[in-house]
Formats: sequence, structure tokens, C-alpha cells
Amino acid sequence: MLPDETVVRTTLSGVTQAEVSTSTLGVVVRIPADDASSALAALKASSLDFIMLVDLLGTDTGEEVEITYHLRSLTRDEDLYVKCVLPYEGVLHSVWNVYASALLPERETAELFGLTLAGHPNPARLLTVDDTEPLLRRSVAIRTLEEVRDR
Amino acid sequence: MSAVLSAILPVLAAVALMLVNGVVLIYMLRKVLGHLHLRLGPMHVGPKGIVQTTADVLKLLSKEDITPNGVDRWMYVLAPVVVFVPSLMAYAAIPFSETLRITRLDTGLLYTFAVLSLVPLGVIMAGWASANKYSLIGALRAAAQQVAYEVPLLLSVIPVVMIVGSLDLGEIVAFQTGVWMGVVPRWFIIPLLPSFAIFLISALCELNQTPFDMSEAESELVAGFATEYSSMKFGLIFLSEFSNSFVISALAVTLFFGGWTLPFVPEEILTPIAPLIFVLKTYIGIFVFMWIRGTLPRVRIDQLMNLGWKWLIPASLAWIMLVGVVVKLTAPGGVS
Amino acid sequence: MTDPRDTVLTHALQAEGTYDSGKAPAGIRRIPRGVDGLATEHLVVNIGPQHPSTHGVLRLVVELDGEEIMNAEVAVGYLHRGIEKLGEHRRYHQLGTLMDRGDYVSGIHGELAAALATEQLLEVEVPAKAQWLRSLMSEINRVASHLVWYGTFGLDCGAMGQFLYAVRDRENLLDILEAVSGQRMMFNYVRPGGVVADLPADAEQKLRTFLRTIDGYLEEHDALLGGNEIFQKRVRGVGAIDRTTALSFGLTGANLRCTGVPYDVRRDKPYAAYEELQFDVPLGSTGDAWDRYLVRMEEMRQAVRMIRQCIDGLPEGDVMAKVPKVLRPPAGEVYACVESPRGELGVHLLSDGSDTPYRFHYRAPSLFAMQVLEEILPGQLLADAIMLIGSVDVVLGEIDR
Amino acid sequence: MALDKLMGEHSVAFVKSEQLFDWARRNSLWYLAFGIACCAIEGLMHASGPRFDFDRMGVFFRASPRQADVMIVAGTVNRKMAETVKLLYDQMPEPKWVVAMGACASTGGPFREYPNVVLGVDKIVPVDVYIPGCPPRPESVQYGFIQLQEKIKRQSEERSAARRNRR
Repeated sequence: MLPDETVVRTTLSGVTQAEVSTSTLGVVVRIPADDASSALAALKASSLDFIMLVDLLGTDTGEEVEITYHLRSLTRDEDLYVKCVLPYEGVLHSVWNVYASALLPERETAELFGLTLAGHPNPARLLTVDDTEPLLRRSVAIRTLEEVRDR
Repeated sequence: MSAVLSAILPVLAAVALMLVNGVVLIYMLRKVLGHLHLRLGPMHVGPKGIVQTTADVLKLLSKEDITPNGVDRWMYVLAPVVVFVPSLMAYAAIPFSETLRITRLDTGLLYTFAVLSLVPLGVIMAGWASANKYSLIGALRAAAQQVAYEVPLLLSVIPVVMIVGSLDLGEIVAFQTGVWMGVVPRWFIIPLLPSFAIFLISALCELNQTPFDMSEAESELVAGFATEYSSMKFGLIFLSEFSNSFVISALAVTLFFGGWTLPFVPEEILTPIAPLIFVLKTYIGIFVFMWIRGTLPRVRIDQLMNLGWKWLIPASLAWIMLVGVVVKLTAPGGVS
Repeated sequence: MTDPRDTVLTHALQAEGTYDSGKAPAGIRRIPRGVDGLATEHLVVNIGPQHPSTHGVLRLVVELDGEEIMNAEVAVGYLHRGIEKLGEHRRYHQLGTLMDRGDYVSGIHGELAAALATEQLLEVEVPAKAQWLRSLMSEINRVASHLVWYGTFGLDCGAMGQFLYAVRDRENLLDILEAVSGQRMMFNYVRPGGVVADLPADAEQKLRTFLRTIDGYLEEHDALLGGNEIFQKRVRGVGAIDRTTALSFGLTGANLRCTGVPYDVRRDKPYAAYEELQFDVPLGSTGDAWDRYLVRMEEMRQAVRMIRQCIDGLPEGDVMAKVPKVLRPPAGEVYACVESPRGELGVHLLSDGSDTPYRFHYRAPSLFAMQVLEEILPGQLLADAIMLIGSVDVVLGEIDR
Repeated sequence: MALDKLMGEHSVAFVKSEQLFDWARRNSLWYLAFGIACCAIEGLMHASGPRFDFDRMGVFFRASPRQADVMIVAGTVNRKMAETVKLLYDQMPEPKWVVAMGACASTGGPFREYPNVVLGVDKIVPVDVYIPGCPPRPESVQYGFIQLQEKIKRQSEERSAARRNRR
């Protein structure tokens, strides 16, 4: 059920330089961050017809934040993972006009990784109060046993 | 007895009756809802939980009485009184038996409806004064609902008055004694079933009971117009809601179920236990209200308005014309 | 007049200085007001974190014009407990405990997703009996979770009675779940490699007695709420979500199937024992609240049908594969998804070879169901807004993670 | 209460009426269901369900804080929720009690290491009864309420004892 890589490569060749690979996850496409929305629009309109953005998540890889878009085409029942990389205080460009399902996950990812959200209708914090530091960064530690014991 | 005493005694009886009623009805509601919902209702406070409501009332008496800031002081304090007093005054005209009655009013029916239509005034005052968005929406809903359902309530009662010819509740009941063709009791429920149906629907709206309890909709408006009321002010509102349901049920029994009369019981047994029969019938009516409250979902406010203006009022007008024609045709010999 | 409750409303929003009622996202429809020039002042109501009908601590900031909603904005985060962050400090077999507390109404599905992801990394073969037990427990939990949805959906429409009947049935189901896994809600039953324990004898006997009565009870539920005229008038044709909106907002599960899209993870990406079980996937047509009701009631009947097949066809064999005490899966990234009662519940695991995952992401179906509310609420009445929250069946533990 | 000014603090009438009101408070605890997380499903839904019925003890669900005596905090309180808990506690009329239900409300529970979680609701509001468990069974929630009733009875005895030896 993996989408066939050559079609992915051809659809993305015009829009951006992408390198397509297959890993335990499935077919993974790595693209530069700032033309994420144009790549997603191309994939959505292509013959592979990725109609649904199932999920959007960020990962702190130690020196930068990696954003993963999980696309799915219901008619062909195939999944595709588009990844792009952002510096720590980078700007996450919203893709909500391509996939409206990214509205809330983007706010959450930006807030928990300390990114600034651009092009989003309501870029406010979703989950935490204002002055909390980006909690999902590897640098932010969780409470130790002593802190918890003498609460 | 001196004139003053004979004047005060019935009023005290009315107040005592209302308080006892409130206590018994709240206990009955929690028990009925409990058993309707497969659970037991209050059990631990006193044998079978009988003393539960007195515990609630005493607790409400001893609670701190909060007046939230930003509240329109006088209207906030006055509102529960305006809700409580009309439902107390409505007891005046209800005939418990031939002689046992607070006052003999020959316009008893009109008086009762006039007094009951004061309650929504108190509801709107409560909602507006307590500076809370939920109670404001609840109050405005209550206003729209009462206005829309005052009219069908009165229209549904006119056929009864047409046939009996008088507004005095005692006379309406007297008219319904005796039996037709040996077996059918002369209660108005049988000939005037449609007007009883309209009366029931609009009575449910008057009482803000489910399925029309939009003004204190539990799931939408937190506690509706009574959101900002604590301790005894809330107690007054809670009590008046139950005494309203007693009054409306008493009216339904008087108008349609032949008040304190039972068809086949001879005269001399009837008179001593007449008040008991009347109260028993009223409690059966209240049980039906609670039964409806436990099961039906809530109607949306605009559907309620459609039902009121587009269905109930035309239907009751048509029904009045029909009954008018029948009464006219059979006028010389009276109702056969 | 300042409303004390208002301080709760505005502290988060005004502090961020982002909330002005004029600005609604362009994509979200705005209802033009003042048709005949009658400018009415809008009332910003805060269906607050503490509200009898929100399913936990959801705050819906609703801008009302009279009873009609002009603009709705979801303010969540009151239950953000850091399931994903704590997942990075838990061993692989402990992830199930976090997932239980994510979607706390149907815990088995969360545990199953985490176990499936770990097994994909470990490439371990789960014995057949464990697969069947997993499907059995998932379907029992699905009926229990749909009963909670059914109860609270009726409560939002104002009916009290059927909520208590639903809780009565759910008590019987929780007895069975407790007999099998030892806990009523936080089962910790599905582990990477299989399930913890075999089906005890009394659980099977309890299940048989339960199955004798459940069909009659389901008919009773359907008649009590679905058959009620007032409920049907309240629900038919309200809050319709068409196909394209549902797909573009990432809806999955019953919310998507009620618009006619036949996507069900149990059939399209089969896991556990769902290949061997016969069940059909109910589909709706218009996608309104009535279709969501019908699809979920039918799903309950299918689940009971599957429970019967599971008990009769339970194979023999042991329940746990040979799995080392401390799991150290090879480095790699994996995504496993499960059909939870609220939609597709996915776990995205990135492991770096150590005994704790490097990144643990939990795809919550309720977050996407909540998102679509912001789109369909403008134009509805306040009473319908509360009912629609109940109809899309969200759990706040999942949205805030 | 005005009665103690009228009849004097040690008069039988006042002491008896105080015990009467304490009995009333004990037996009609209306709780403000503050269901935050998983404990809400167990403690509020199932505890007032058909099998474990809270209504038997006179414990009844009230939606508005103005009419509630007991606040059940059922679930994890995080920093964004703390303000609302404090506000609701302030809105409740005076003889009020707080029941911290579950490990999360008592000490932060399984999420205690996360910086965003408040370690126990007693950092925000004074708590009277802690109910352990994650989630506690409905029986233990009812046992918690019985303990609260005992506590109210003990408080009134302590008050009258203090008054007696002040004489």
C-alpha cells in the first residue's frame, strides 16, 4: 500500500527539490521548509490525490525542529510522510488553506516547540498559559523526584 | 370568630399548605426521578429519606447569602419575592371541597390565571438583575415562552367556562358531579379532550418543566435564571416552582377531572373526605408532570414558538368555535 | 455590569491580545448581521471550563447575536498533562498507562495502538489467542464508550432518563473489563507482544449473561432516545458536515463515516483479529447529527455481534510472545493506528535504540472533531451548539493530551 | 446567628439549634461537579448512576457554584485550570468544603513530573477530604463523602466543646 516513489518524485520535481526515500515508516519526502504549502498543494492536486492531512507533528532532533506532515489518499489507501526542518526559533508557515485540518495541530506544535506561526488565522497559544517555555524541547527537563517529593 | 381572625386564618393555612406542599413535592420529585432512573432516591436521612427535604431547607436557611457585586441590588433581592408571592396568592381560589376554600371568588379562574402570569415577571427580574449572561438568556427565554403560552392556556379553558356558564371554580366542580347514562362520570375530560391536551401542553410551558424547561436548562444555561442565587433566595425560587406545579395541577383537576367529586360515591361518604380526594388527584397530576420531566428531551426555543403560535392557538380557537356551536344548538335544553 | 464569570473568559484571550470579534478566519463562514440595518450588540458568552454539559473542561468562546452563534472559538488546554513529554521518559511497555489516561473512556484502544507501534519496531509475532483477546476487549470497550456518548448526547438534548439506563449497562460492561484486566478504567491489559492474562472463567460466564440481555437493552435505548419525536426534531438536519468539509478537517471514524466515506481502520488497515471477524461498517448519508446517532448505534450492534464471534471462535495457545523484560527496539520511526470509538487513534514512535522512545506522538481523533465545530457552529442556535458538542463525541483528555 | 445574642451562647436553645443545622448541613451536601478528567467519569457519572447512587445520601448535583456546598475536584489541575478552580471556590457560599478526588487532585498523580501540572489542588484551595486512587472506585468516593460528614459532625462538636470550656 505504499505510494509509488517515481510518481511522487515527478509531481514534486516542478515545485521544489525533494528527496524521496523509504524507511520503516513508509515513503518519506524531505523538502525545504518554506515551500511546504506549495508542495502539499501539488501532492493534493496530483493523481495520487492525497485528500487528507491525517496528522502534523514536530520532533526536536537535538539541533533543529523537524515537522512531519502525514498525508493519506483514501481512494488508493496510501500514506505519505512529508518532512521539513526548521531552526529552533524558526517560522512555521501555516498550510491551513491547503488542508484545514492543520489549524489546531499547528498552533499546538508551534507553542510546544517555541516556533512562531505565520499565516494562521488565530496564532494564539492553544494548550499552555502564556509564559510557559516550549515544553516538548529536549532541553526542557521534567521534574525530578526531589522536587515532587517536597511539593 | 372575630372578623380579623377569620381573615388571617385562611392566609396562614395557605402559607402552611404551600410550605408543606413544597417540602413533600421536592421529596416526591427526587424519589420519583430516582425510581424512574433505576435508582433509589434519598434513603439515609430519616426512614426512607423522608426527612431529606427538611434537611435541604434547613441547610439553605443557614447558608451564606451572597449578593454578587455588579448586581442591580434591589431588583436582585426583590426578584425571588416576586416569584414567590404570586404562587402563594394563587392558592386563594382553589376549592378543596364544597366549603373548605380560602375565599369564595366568583371569578376564581380568572384570578388564578392573572396571578400565575405574574411569575414570569419575577423570572425576568431575576435573570436581568443577576448580571450573568446565562441568567440573562434564561430570563429572555422565559419571557418569550410565557408570552407565547399564556394565550393557548386561557383559550383552552374557555370551552369549560362556556358550558358551565360561570368562572367560579366551585360551580365548575358542582357542574361535573353526577353521572351520564349511568356509567360515564360527567367530568369535562371526556367531552373536552382536545382542550385538555392544549391545557396540558401550555401548562408545562407555564411551569418551565421539561420538555419546555429552556429558562433553567440544566445542560445549556448552567442553572438558567437562578444561576446567581444562593441560599434562601434560591430556596424561595425552588419552592415557588413546586407550588406552581401544585396550583396548575389543582386547576387541571378542578376543570377537567371533577374537583373533589367521585362519580359513584354517595353524598354522605364524600363530603368528609372531599379535600383528601382532591389533593390525591392533584398529586397524581403532579406525578404525571414528573414522569414527563424524567424522560423527555428539551424542545428548542424556536420550535417551541412555532408550536405555540402556529399550532396551539389556531387549534384552540377552532375548538372554541366548535364547542360554541354545540352549546348554542343544545342551549334550550342545556347539555343533554 | 462586570460579570465575575467574565474574568475567566477574558484572562487568557485578552492577555494574548488576539481575540477581537471582528476577525474570524477567512475560511470560516461569517453570517452577515443587521440585515434590515438593525445593529444588535453581540454577547460574548463563555461556555466555560466548568459547565454541566461540556465533556470535561472544554471552553467554547461563543459570540451570540440573540440565540444565534456568530463566531465560535475553541479554547482548550485545561487538561494538558504532557502525555507526549512523559512518554519520552517511560519504557516501551509503560506507554499503555499513559495512553489509558489520554482517551479515558476507551482505554484499550490507546494501549493497543502503543503496543502495535512497539511491535512494528520489534517485528515480534503476536500469538493468535492474544490477537483475538485484543479484538474482544476492544469491542467491549467500544460498546462501553458508545454508551457514554449515548448518555451524554441525550443529556445535552435535555433528556435525563436514558443517561441512567446507559450507565446501568456500562456498569455490567465494566464488571467484565474488571474481571479480565483487574481495573475498571485504566486496564493496562495490552502490552507489546500480546496481552497480560488469559480470559478468567467467570469473565466468560459474565459475558454470556451480558450478551443475553444487551440486544434487548440496545433496542430499548434506541426507542427511548432515537424513537422520541422531540429528539428527532432537535437532531434531524442540524449541524450537517458534508464530505469535503469532513475530509479537509481531518475527521475520522464515525464522524467521517456518517458523511458516506467508507473508511474504517479495522477493515482498511486490519490489526488484531479483525481479518477473521465478520462485521459491516455502517455509513450515513447527510452527515448531520441524526446520521451520527444512527451510525454509532449501528456500530454498537456490530460490536456486540463481533463479541459473540470472538467468544465462540477464541483459539487456543499462549497469550504473550517471547519478549525480553526490557524492550530495546532498533532505531526507526513507525506509525500504528487503531479504530477507536472517536476515530483513528494513531501512535507515532521514533526510537533511537535506547529503552525509552525518542519521540512519542499521539494522534488524537477528538482534536480534529473539535476543530470542525469551529467551522459548523456559526449560524447554529446556542441550544444546538451544546447538542453538536455531544454529537461529535469528544473526550478532552485526548484533545489536550 | 442572632439566636446566640438573643438567648446567650450557652443556652440550650442555641446549642440545640446549632446541632440541628449541622445535622442539616451534613445530610444535604450539594456538590458542584467539577469533572476535569478520568475521575469525572468514575466519580460523578458512575457514583450517581443506578448501582452506586449518591442521591441516597442526599448528595445532589448542582451546576452553579452559588448553590453548591462541596466542590469535588475530579482530575488533574494544571496551571491554566488553577485560576478557574480558585475563582469557582470563591464563588461558593460560605459553609463550603472541597473534596480532592483521585491521585491527580491530591498530589499530581501519574503526571506529577510534568512542569505544567499543579502538584495537588491543596496548593490552590483548602482541601477537606483526599480520596486516593486513579481513578478511585465509586465506593471509595462515597466513603470519602461519609468521612466528610464525620468531619462536619466533629467540627460542630469541637465548636461546642470550645464554647463550653470558654465558659
